[in-house]
Amino acid sequence: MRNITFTQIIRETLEAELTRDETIFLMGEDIGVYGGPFGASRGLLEKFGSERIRDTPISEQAITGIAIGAAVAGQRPIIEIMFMDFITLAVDQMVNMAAKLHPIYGQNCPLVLRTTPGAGRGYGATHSQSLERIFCGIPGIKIAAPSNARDGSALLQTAIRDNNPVLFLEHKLLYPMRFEVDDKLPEPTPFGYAKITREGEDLTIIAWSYMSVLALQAAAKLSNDDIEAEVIDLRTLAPLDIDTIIESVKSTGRVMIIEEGPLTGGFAGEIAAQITEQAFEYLDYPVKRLAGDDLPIPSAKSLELNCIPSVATITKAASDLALAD
Amino acid sequence: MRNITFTQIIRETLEAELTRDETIFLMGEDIGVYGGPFGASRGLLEKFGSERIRDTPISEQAITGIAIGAAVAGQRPIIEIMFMDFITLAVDQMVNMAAKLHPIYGQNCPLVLRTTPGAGRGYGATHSQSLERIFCGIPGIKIAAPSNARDGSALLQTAIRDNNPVLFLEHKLLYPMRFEVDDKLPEPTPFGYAKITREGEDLTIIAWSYMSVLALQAAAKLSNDDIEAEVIDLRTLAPLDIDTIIESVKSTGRVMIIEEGPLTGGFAGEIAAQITEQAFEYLDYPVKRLAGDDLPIPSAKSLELNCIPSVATITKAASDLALAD
Amino acid sequence: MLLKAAYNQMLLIRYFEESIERLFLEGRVMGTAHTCIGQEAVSVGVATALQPQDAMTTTHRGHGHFLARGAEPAKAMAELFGKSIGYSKGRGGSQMMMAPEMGFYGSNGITGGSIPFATGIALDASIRKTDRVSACMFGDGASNQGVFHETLNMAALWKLPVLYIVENNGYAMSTSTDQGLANPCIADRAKAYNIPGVTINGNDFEEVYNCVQQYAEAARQGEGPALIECMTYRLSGHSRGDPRVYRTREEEQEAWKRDPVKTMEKQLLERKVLTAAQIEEVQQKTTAIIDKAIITCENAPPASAAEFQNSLFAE
Amino acid sequence: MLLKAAYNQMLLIRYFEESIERLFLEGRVMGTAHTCIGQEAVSVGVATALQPQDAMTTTHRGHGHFLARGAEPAKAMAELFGKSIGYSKGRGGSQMMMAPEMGFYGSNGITGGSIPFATGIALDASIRKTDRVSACMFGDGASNQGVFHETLNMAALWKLPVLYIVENNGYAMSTSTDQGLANPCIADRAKAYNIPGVTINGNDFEEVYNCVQQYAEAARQGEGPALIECMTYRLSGHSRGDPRVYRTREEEQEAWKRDPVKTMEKQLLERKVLTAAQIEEVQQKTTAIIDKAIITCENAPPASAAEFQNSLFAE
Ligand SMILES: Cc1ncc(C[n+]2csc(CCOP(=O)(O)OP(=O)(O)O)c2C)c(N)n1
Ligand SMILES: Cc1ncc(C[n+]2csc(CCOP(=O)(O)OP(=O)(O)O)c2C)c(N)n1
Ligand SMILES: [Mg+2]
Ligand SMILES: [Mg+2]
Repeated sequence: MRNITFTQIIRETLEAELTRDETIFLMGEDIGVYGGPFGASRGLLEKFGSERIRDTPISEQAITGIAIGAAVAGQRPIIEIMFMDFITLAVDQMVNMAAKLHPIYGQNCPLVLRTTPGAGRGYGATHSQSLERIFCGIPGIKIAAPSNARDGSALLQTAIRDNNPVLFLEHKLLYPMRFEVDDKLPEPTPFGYAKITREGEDLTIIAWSYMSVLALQAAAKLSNDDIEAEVIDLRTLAPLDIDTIIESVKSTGRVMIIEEGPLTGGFAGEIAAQITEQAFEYLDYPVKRLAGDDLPIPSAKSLELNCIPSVATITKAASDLALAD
Repeated sequence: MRNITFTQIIRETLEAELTRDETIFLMGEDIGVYGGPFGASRGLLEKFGSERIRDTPISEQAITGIAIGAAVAGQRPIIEIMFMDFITLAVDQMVNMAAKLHPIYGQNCPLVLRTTPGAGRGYGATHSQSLERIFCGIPGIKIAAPSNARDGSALLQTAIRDNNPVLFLEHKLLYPMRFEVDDKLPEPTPFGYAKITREGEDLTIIAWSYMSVLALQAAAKLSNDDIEAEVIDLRTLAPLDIDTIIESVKSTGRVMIIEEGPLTGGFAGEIAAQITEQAFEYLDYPVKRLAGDDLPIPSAKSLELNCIPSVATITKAASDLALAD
Repeated sequence: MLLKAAYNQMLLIRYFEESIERLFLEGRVMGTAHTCIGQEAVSVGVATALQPQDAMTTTHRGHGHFLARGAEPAKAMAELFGKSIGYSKGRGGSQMMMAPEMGFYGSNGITGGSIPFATGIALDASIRKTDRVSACMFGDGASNQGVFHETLNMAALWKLPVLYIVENNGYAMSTSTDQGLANPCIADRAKAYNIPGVTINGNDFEEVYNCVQQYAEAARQGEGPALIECMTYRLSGHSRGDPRVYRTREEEQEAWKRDPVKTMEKQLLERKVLTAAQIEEVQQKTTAIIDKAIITCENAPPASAAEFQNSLFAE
Repeated sequence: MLLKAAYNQMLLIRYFEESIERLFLEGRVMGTAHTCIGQEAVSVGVATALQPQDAMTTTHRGHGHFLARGAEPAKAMAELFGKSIGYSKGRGGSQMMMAPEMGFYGSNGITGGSIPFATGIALDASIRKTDRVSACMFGDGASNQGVFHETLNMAALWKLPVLYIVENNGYAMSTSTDQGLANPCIADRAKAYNIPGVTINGNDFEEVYNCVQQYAEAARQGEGPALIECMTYRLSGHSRGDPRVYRTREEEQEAWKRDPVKTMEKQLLERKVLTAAQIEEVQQKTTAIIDKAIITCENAPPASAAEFQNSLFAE
């Protein structure tokens, strides 16, 4: 076992995959000598050279489109869009090309788009958004959103080996976090399997990406008050492991979904709808959503963290739900 | 009263608004002499000249960005993105600029983005999508989705006079449809007010845009079987008139939401979640969603209409819900 | 022989496109299509200059390119009929067909969409060090998309083996190049990326063929991309039902005088490659091919719903 | 007088930026900022050439432009402190400030985002027929965004009064212009749109001032846009904590020899505009201004949560 950062395991995973399969290459802005804005690809340029660790101009649309073409031609590109806010520039390529390649054109498109969602660093409204919602409603794109180092590595390996376009979220607050992991990298984890990261019978809390970290912390606090929350870390949003969710909800009867992005129009609504459809008669209370405010993310520290769920607000909302009668 | 097409009333409304306020101008691809792909701006060039009916190169991103700048400077631009599939190219400008102007920069951005969603014409996977879902989760953008000529005009006027960015949907199957309307144009309708287009006590059917047309047709059929559906035409998705929905649901206890776009990650999920949150104890059955398949829209006529809700599937699903015990 | 084969192909494209227009008029096919009548010399010139391992991408107006690259007329046409034998099994329609096995990397409904895609194929070729060249076909209107700029810069930086072949047919839908381009010479845009840019007569098969061959060879030698502007004219409407209010009938008549198919026939006769009787024979054979394709399409089974339902993801 | 005022402003920018870097190091401000140390002559040259009715937009690296346009240092700095007195009431941060009342149309966190925005302001000017010119500041990296291409084409087509002023500081984050641009001369891109393109010394206030004034006048006369490439160097890191591994310390030392502030001071002395003592006086005054701004910020109330909660839509 060893104690390493999320950044470190992502870097090691990229290195291992690049070594394993020479059709894999990285492409993005400032990923070479700079190592990416959070250092996730630091050192890879020296090892694999500039053909496989390809610094690009600031051209998100072309980066994505070129990667898609290369993927169809037989490469396995991993592109990095520096902040998730900038995938807005890649939406056309992802929606109108990547997502259509298999169902319409009959082609494989083994592409991974790595990007960093999330607030918490005071970067302001165009560097802090959680925009997975844009792709959650587009059939043909898979979405992975790990919350810890082991899953980060295991899901990234799966993403890279998948023959479809995968959006891979590396929340910016995860990068510096440290985790206990095995000395060797984990095996790939299949997509579509949520993980119950804590068992409990009083209510179910569902989250993904960094919100899973907060959910676990909240669950620990709740436990001090004798409320035992079952925490489900989704790991992938598409495919969604609705079965694990439903099973848990059937046993707890109370469920809360945490989403960092704004409440309205997010993916929590989709999950809530599915739960209600499939486990209506098991629900003691309506599915609760705790999400970001319907506002952009402000830069001021004093405002920023108040706009999104925190351990405190999760704990409070979960406790209210668990204790309601 | 007179009987005119949706196209015709949109054209007349644009003409009236252009006449009323000279800071309004139209900008888009082939909107001038060509009159737009569906003829909605035909004749306006002759009347208002090329400064106010501005044909552009094929540059969706710049069209949107330039319009945003002009809006902040005091104009009231109306831009047309020919097919809704192409707003994917305008997502960055809408999300990172238009939606941030008021809450962050403190500026008004009176911009209307008109576009045509929807399948049914065999145009294929990149000319048939219903992508309002992309903007439903972005705070700061209003969305209007009329289903008939009167609302088309009334909501378009409101959109134009609003000081915020508005996404305005003109479903391509609506254009050739004829409607009975007053000789003079309606007054603007405030956003955020759904319309009960048919009263009934057996179940509530919620829809918007062209699906509202089908919902009414289905309701007429249901009535033949003595099932009285209350049909709610949302008219605007943002703001959403949840109050009218909740009131109806409280009286019917059964509710179905129709969405043309794919089931997963659509706006129906959001509505379902809100209904469940606010009217849980009134629901006899879980909120039902009837939506498009989780697939792109295929071009073959034989496949296309089977991938999205139809009068037949709406009638069947509604009947099942109403008769369930 | 080159000319004769080229003529065969040009005529096949012309008749194919004319038949599509007829089929629409008769209501026998649905959806949309954009015919390339008047632009056949570009399609055939480019395709003839390519080698089997090369790649080609196109746009919404791609029948000509695809046929020149070797598409079976019935399988292409079947997309408009929504039939299962189509290149996209009837799901794609005219704007979404692909056949990598013949080096055809797709028509594309998004104006400009093929530009980065073709470049990605060239990136693959450059990484694998194959001698494949990627020929990216697009229109004057597409050259105004931002992705054109982003992509040409990257391809030039990385010296990728890709040819950007713009068919300047004078119009993007209703928008003339004068209205759409601040500098109507698209080849001039090459300077921004330090790559060669040339403007040629796109109605002359041999001129297109020679030019593309030269730059394809250069690209194969590692000299990077080039921008080739082929001046031509869309004799047909933009898509079905286009009343062409944006241009005069006189202008069209002038353009018909430069009809590349007629020009080619004149050359064949002048150079004594074919006699008038032989030309007529080609015409009859081509008509038969098209007629047969239509019948094949009409008799083919419709697109399979069950198969489509399971198609979203690759294994 | 021009030079003296320019020097005051350049020094204000320099000290402002240095104070920001200090404040970050000391942990007194949070979030992110991008300082423009070494690029002050561009900011001041452009702003001095503009008239009060003119508009200016900038990027993530916009403090210099904003101060040169007349921003109050405390209100700009307050964005980094997250204080309510900031131009965006503390919500925006360094990358999202706007003050239309002083013709400043915003910093912008999206690389290239300001390009169409500035052009929209010019479109408004053209429609209203005011004599406003819009000055669009951006970096070499931003010139690779597709929207640059789309926008310049449209502005050129419509002859809008907008100046595209690119600060070529040699790097986009870690990416040198050689790595980012197939043709490192950005001014060459103007030819694609038939507009003037010039490359000038961005470290020389007077050269920037004269050039911008000339093209601003032309734009006011209806001659349309121009692309002005100002060669300069970012002496600071890209943003805080940048270890600058992508360039050598020697390269930086060479660049420091061309420091525009020092160059300006030399000129002032040589031309006897100011004495050494007077320069020192300016320095002291400027230090005092910055110190006062910091104190103002620290004492100001934090951004208001209640007000922000109600801010999503305009009336
Ligand atoms: C992104 C996008 N914008 C707009 C359209 C609509 N559209 C289809 S073809 C076309 C004109 C294209 O012009 P050009 O590139 O010159 O090709 P041509 O039709 O002349 O072959 C337009 C505007 C589209 N399909 N995609
Ligand atoms: C769309 C987008 N892509 C990437 C970034 C990240 N980023 C911020 S500044 C920058 C470099 C910009 O370079 P340049 O335009 O030369 O300006 P400079 O920093 O040199 O002033 C990058 C890549 C961004 N903010 N927006
Ligand atoms: Mg054209
Ligand atoms: Mg730079």
